[in-house]
Amino acid sequence: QAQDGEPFRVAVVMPSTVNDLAFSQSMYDALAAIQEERGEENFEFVYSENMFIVDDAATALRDYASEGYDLVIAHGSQYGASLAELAPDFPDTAFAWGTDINTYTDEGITNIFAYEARSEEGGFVQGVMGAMLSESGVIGIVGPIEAGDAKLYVDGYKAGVLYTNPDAEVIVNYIQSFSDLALAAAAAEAMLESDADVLTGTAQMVPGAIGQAQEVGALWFGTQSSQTSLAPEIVVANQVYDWTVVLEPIFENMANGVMGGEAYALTLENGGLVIDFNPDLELPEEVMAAAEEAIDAIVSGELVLVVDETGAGITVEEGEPMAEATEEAE
Amino acid sequence: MIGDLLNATVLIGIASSGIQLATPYLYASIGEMFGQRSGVLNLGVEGMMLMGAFTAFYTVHNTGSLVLGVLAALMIGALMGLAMAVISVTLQAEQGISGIGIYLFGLGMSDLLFQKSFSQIVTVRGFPTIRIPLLSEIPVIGEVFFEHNLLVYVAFALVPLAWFVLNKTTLGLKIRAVGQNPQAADTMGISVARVRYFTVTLGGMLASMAGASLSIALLNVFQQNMTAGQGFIAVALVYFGSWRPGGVLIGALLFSTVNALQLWVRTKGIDIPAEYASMAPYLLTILALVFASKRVDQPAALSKPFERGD
Amino acid sequence: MTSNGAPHTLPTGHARIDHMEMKGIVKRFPGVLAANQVDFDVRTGEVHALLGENGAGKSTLMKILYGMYQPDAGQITIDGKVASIHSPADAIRQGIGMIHQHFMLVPSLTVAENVALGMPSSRAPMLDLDVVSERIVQLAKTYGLQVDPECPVWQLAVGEQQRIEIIKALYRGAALLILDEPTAVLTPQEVDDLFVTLRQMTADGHALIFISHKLHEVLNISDRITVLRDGCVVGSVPAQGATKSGLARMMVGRDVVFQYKRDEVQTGDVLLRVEDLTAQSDRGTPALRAVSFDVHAGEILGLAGVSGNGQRELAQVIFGLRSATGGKVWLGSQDVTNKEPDTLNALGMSYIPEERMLDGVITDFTVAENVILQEHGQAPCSRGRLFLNPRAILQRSSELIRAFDIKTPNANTPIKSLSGGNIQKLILARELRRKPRVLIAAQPTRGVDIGATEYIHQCLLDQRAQGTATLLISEDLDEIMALSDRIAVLYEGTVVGIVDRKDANVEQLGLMMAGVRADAAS
Amino acid sequence: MDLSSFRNPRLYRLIDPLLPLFATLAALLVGAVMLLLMNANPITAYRALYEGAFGSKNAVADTLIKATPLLLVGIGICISFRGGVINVGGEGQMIVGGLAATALALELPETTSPALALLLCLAASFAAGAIWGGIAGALKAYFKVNEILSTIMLNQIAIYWMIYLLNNTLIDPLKAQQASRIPETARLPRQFDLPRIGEWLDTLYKWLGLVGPDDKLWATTLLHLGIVLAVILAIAVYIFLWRTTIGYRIRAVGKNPRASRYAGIRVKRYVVLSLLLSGGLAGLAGGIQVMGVRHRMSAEGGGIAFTGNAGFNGIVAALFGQLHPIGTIPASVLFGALLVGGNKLQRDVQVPSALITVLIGLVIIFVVSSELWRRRRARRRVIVTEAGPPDRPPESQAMEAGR
Ligand SMILES: Nc1ncnc2c1ncn2[C@@H]1O[C@H](COP(=O)(O)OP(=O)(O)OP(=O)(O)O)[C@@H](O)[C@H]1O
Ligand SMILES: Nc1ncnc2c1ncn2[C@@H]1O[C@H](COP(=O)(O)OP(=O)(O)OP(=O)(O)O)[C@@H](O)[C@H]1O
Ligand SMILES: [Mg+2]
Ligand SMILES: [Mg+2]
Repeated sequence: QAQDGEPFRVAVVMPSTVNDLAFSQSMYDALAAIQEERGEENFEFVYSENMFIVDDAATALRDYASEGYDLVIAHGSQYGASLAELAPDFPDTAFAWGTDINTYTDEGITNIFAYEARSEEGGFVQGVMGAMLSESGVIGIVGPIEAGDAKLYVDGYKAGVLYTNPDAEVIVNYIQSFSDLALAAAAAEAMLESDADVLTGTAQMVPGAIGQAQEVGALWFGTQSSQTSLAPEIVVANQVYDWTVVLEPIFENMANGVMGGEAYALTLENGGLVIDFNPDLELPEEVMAAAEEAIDAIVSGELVLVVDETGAGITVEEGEPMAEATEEAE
Repeated sequence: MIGDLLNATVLIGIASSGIQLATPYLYASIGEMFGQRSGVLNLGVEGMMLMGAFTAFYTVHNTGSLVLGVLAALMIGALMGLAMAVISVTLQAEQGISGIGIYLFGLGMSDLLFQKSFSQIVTVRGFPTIRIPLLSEIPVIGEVFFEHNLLVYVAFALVPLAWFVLNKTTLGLKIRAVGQNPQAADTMGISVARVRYFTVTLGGMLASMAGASLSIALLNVFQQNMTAGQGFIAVALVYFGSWRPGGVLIGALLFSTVNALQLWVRTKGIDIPAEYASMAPYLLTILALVFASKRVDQPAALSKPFERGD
Repeated sequence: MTSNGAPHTLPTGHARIDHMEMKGIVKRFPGVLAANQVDFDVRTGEVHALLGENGAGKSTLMKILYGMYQPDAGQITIDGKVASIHSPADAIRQGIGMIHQHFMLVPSLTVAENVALGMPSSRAPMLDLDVVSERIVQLAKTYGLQVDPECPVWQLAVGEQQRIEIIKALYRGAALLILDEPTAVLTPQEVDDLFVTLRQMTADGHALIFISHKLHEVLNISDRITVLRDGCVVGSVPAQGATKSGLARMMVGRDVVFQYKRDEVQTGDVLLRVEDLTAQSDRGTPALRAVSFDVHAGEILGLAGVSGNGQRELAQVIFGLRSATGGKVWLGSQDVTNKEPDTLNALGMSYIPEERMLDGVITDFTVAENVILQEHGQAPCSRGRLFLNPRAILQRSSELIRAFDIKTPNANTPIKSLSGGNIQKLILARELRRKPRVLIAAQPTRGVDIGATEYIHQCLLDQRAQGTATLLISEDLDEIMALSDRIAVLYEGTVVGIVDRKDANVEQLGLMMAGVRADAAS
Repeated sequence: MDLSSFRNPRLYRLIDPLLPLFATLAALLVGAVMLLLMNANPITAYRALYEGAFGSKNAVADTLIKATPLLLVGIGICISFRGGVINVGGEGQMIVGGLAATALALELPETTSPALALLLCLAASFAAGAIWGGIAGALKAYFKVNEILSTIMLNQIAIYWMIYLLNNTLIDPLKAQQASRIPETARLPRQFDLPRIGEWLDTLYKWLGLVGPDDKLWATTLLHLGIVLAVILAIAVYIFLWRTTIGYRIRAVGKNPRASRYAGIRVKRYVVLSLLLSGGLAGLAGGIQVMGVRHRMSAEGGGIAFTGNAGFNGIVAALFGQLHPIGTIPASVLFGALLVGGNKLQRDVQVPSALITVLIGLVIIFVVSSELWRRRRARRRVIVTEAGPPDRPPESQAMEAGR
């Protein structure tokens, strides 16, 4: 990276604000951490936030590229198409985008990295815990729209619950909104009144749901970043993203002149996904044990989460301990 | 499957969460209704809601006092309302756009202030649920109507109050006259500007309260753009109610209850595409109007600035 | 300087205004000098009449006195002290009241609410409409004006609205009352009653300013008469010794004939036939009860009646603006019951609506654009029905403006800046230009000055001579008598009788308008 | 304010057209204070804003691209507002327009000739938007459902419908197989791309000798045919409103339905027509976004990610343009510039995007508020110069042009 004193310059375009407690913030935090570690003189980064309008994002990406940043990150799966259109115009710039696995190499593009978060893994682990912690055997999940990172997490969580307790009832409600807290609250309330005693959810509107859970003391699992601060007394654990895990190898590749073509993933195995337990909440031994077990099983490959191609969800299979994806990230 | 919806818990759940969802609409719509009755169309409701939501949240977070929170919200709402009044009444600006300007201002400013004052999302201890003695004991009714937080009760109390003010007081008469024929009102010695300043400021305060009813009562958190377009629905509901408090109440309840219903439908695993379920409240609001026999009496001077001698 | 022995506070409790003076008033409007160095004054106990053609500046001067316009120059003094009147509120505070030519009523409110508006309530902050209603009923009785306090104003005919406008002012009882054309649509009976009231008021020490285009009224009621022309005072004379023709000359600047030459026309076959027509009012109450009559080619059928007895509804039904609940309307041999206006236009029916500002013109449009209201789609106004032809449109407008002598800066002036009299002339010009087979004229000369009135009447007669069948709806009996061949009287939605003009007289018609059947009345 | 203090009419006649600019500057001044509070340098910030909007050919291109949907929606607004109907349904109409173009493009055989392909898709998007607007029109005319209410509701309905279609019917088969299942279509075949006009412009420049034979000036930009279409349509709408009988009727109904009915105009039909046309233009804006910019549709980020809020901003543009199609052209460009430049400001100065939102809000408020002075002087002017009526509305201009 930082050759001849020149700082390594990164620009990132994000769909929501850097303080969204979720997808965008997780990337911002990662970059901040790297800067912390390497020092401002070696590592600069700038961000363009709230770029929910895709053509504005495209403009921003093109602008960053033409301003000669070393790496330009398009942090949103809706940016892929625009990125693929402009990347060829800037062969000396490396691009990264996610969450997706498509590096557009089969379109002859060589300077795009792709990254994704296997959030179904953490979802699965938390689902296992949820199933054990629920007394009513009813568990509620509040989602935005059924797609992308949210879908992976929800499917994973559901799989985890049913894997642990096949008779459990899992209520999934995609409320079709990323921002309507009141609606999220009402959805959660409906679940709670249908005897759910464990809830989880993903995207920016979940604080609405957390509030409802808090009122009746139902348990909550968070994802994307820690929501413990919102409700210390009910948050069991959060699946936290650590994007440094994909950023570091990208930097290395670039140092070796590789400008793209690689796809990375946050996994439990590579530490990109971290189950962050709430220290203030006492958990039964067997629950902790089950959680550790599930993590090990997924890491070692004893358990393989198979994504159904029809989008129907995730099924669990016993696999033999070792997987290719594991190796290369080493 | 549908059968699952026809048990007490579900119906009570739908009704009571319908009432909760209706609360912010009631505040905002009643406020907007006053403005429109006097001839001022304020499309900035959403922005005012967000400012109110933040101010109330911030105050309660720092002082722990709900009273102060409400007062702060009322004050910021009054300021936003005054601003709108200056623009649309004194400066006679095209009301449609000035409203959009106010909206964007509130949308951005609330977020900006939030980022400046909080490093992470936190909750506050908001208005607790008040179970009205005796009344809340009544089976079903009690659970549906008498187990809410204070701001919910206030919102519903506003409806008859607004009706009374509009139809039974001299002030209400002035408001109606100014909205229908400002020239005439002017020649009767009424200050059109003063009346409109009053209604628009009041509208701002109520819109602000709508935000507060979310941030320090229903949800107890603040987040950028947390109102998610409710301010615009509130404006639409004024038209639904054809400028009458009762009509607004019906509209707010219809919209919110259907919304609660569609959430329950999916909670009960009845599988219709989530997207279509979400459409329901919007679709039904329109359909209701199609079949309702309506007495439309739109204020004739709505969104028309008044200047004497024209 | 108390002029007579009357007490200093009036029965209404207002302080008396002994002498109001306007000095050197100047008011400009786009393209118009509406008031040019006008001096005007009124004293307690007198009626000072203001005369002038449409657009002479009467209303403007009064609107200045009432604080609705600010003068560009000049000052107003009351009892010697300079009065600063920056708004109607100021004027009211000074004890000035005004009956507005263009009614200042709130359509959606009831009569009582309109009267109570802006008045202190006996139960403040609550309304006391019941109290108000009672007083209205009293006033109505004493002044012989019939009104229903509970009725929303938008349901009222123009004549009824005029009464409300008057009641409103009397209710407030100002020390100085401005009456801007209060009698334009009143029946003779109502006018007489009003005058009784006005005389009582002057006796009590009120000061009154009276505007009308009807000279006999002015001569009848006023003590002094001031004549305006084009914003300037032409002269000011005592009422005694003044003559109609003299005043007319002062106003118009030429002699005005009051007798029309109406040569006998051989009436042709029936062009408009109405059979057992029934229809509902906006209230949903029956407004027309089996109305029947014929109008022949070359005939003017006068429809007399107190405003609010179904005239408005009748005209609207005939012209397809209101649906008939029963009966038939025939245009020539064609059944046109409940046909849309565009059909009727095409078949040669024209309608001069009573609410000229609401129905007759689009006030924000220019004169030219209003000229083509019906014919914008036909050559020469349009090319191939799709494109407008500005040149032709402008040409037609200029023709009409010239032919009918309409006062306007040019054809591209927004029509709202013309005086209503001139607006009325334009509507007439537009309708007559189309050479209608059937013409429905509602209140064609309402509020129009004598010059224009004379002109409009002559036009109607010429039209008659050319074989048009005309239905003339008017509350001005003189007008009816002057123009009609036959006279039908409408009372509560029924024709109480049709009499031939030759053997009709005002008293008889008056009785019929009160509901007495023709045979009994004669 | 006191009118008689009015001085030199000529001077003001020069100043007044620039009034919105002064107002904008005033708003930016307030913004400068806020920037300072966020310890950002206003000078740098506003230079960035300018750079982002006009600073380079790419910037200019971006501004024009941003202005295109604003203009199309805006001229639609001119029609509906002049017709007396408040169409706030631009968002929904754009979306259905985009969906129609996309669906058709995915259906049509690859062999379709580019010209035909474009024509069909543009037509489809216009039709779809027209229907969406027409629904609101019919509801208003025949069921007395207020159009503000119905269009607000229809916006939301369109968004959900879009999400549904992109999640099911229209989703890219490849995406459908991925775990994440992003709800977006495949990229539309190339013949459905609106032609980029950079090449053409360069040819023109070369022909004029402004640039050397092998310089590339605009060719590298993304500027597409949309803006040209939009401007042509703006002129067309102007002619339509003030030179055709249908336009005349729409304006008549808008100004006074009662008199229009009296004049024999079928008022209800023209209410529907106004919303139909204004919806169609918004739909076209959606189609052009798909074929000129996005080349696919995606539900990620909801409706606004696709419309860029043009459905509402178009209203602002139109009202800034005095509801006059021609006036809407510069208004759209300036508003587009503000939006594009605002993003650049955020990028370069690294202030929260919220600040930009506030800034745009302020500009809107200041500009509308400044109108008063212009209006009053306009009235005062005609009085002083004894010329014509007060504050002459645009309609009379067409008439005058005929002289
Ligand atoms: N607000 C206004 N704007 C423009 N012109 C006006 C305005 N008010 C009055 N005028 C013009 O001033 C002149 C005087 O109008 P005014 O109403 O005083 O006439 P008037 O004597 O009342 O006529 P009428 O007998 O028809 O009532 C007219 O030419 C009119 O066009
Ligand atoms: N908003 C306006 N803009 C321009 N002119 C106006 C406006 N309002 C009124 N006027 C003019 O002011 C004058 C007021 O006269 P007013 O309308 O009171 O009497 P009128 O219309 O002449 O009635 P009539 O002809 O029946 O006596 C009219 O000439 C009218 O053209
Ligand atoms: Mg007058
Ligand atoms: Mg008059």
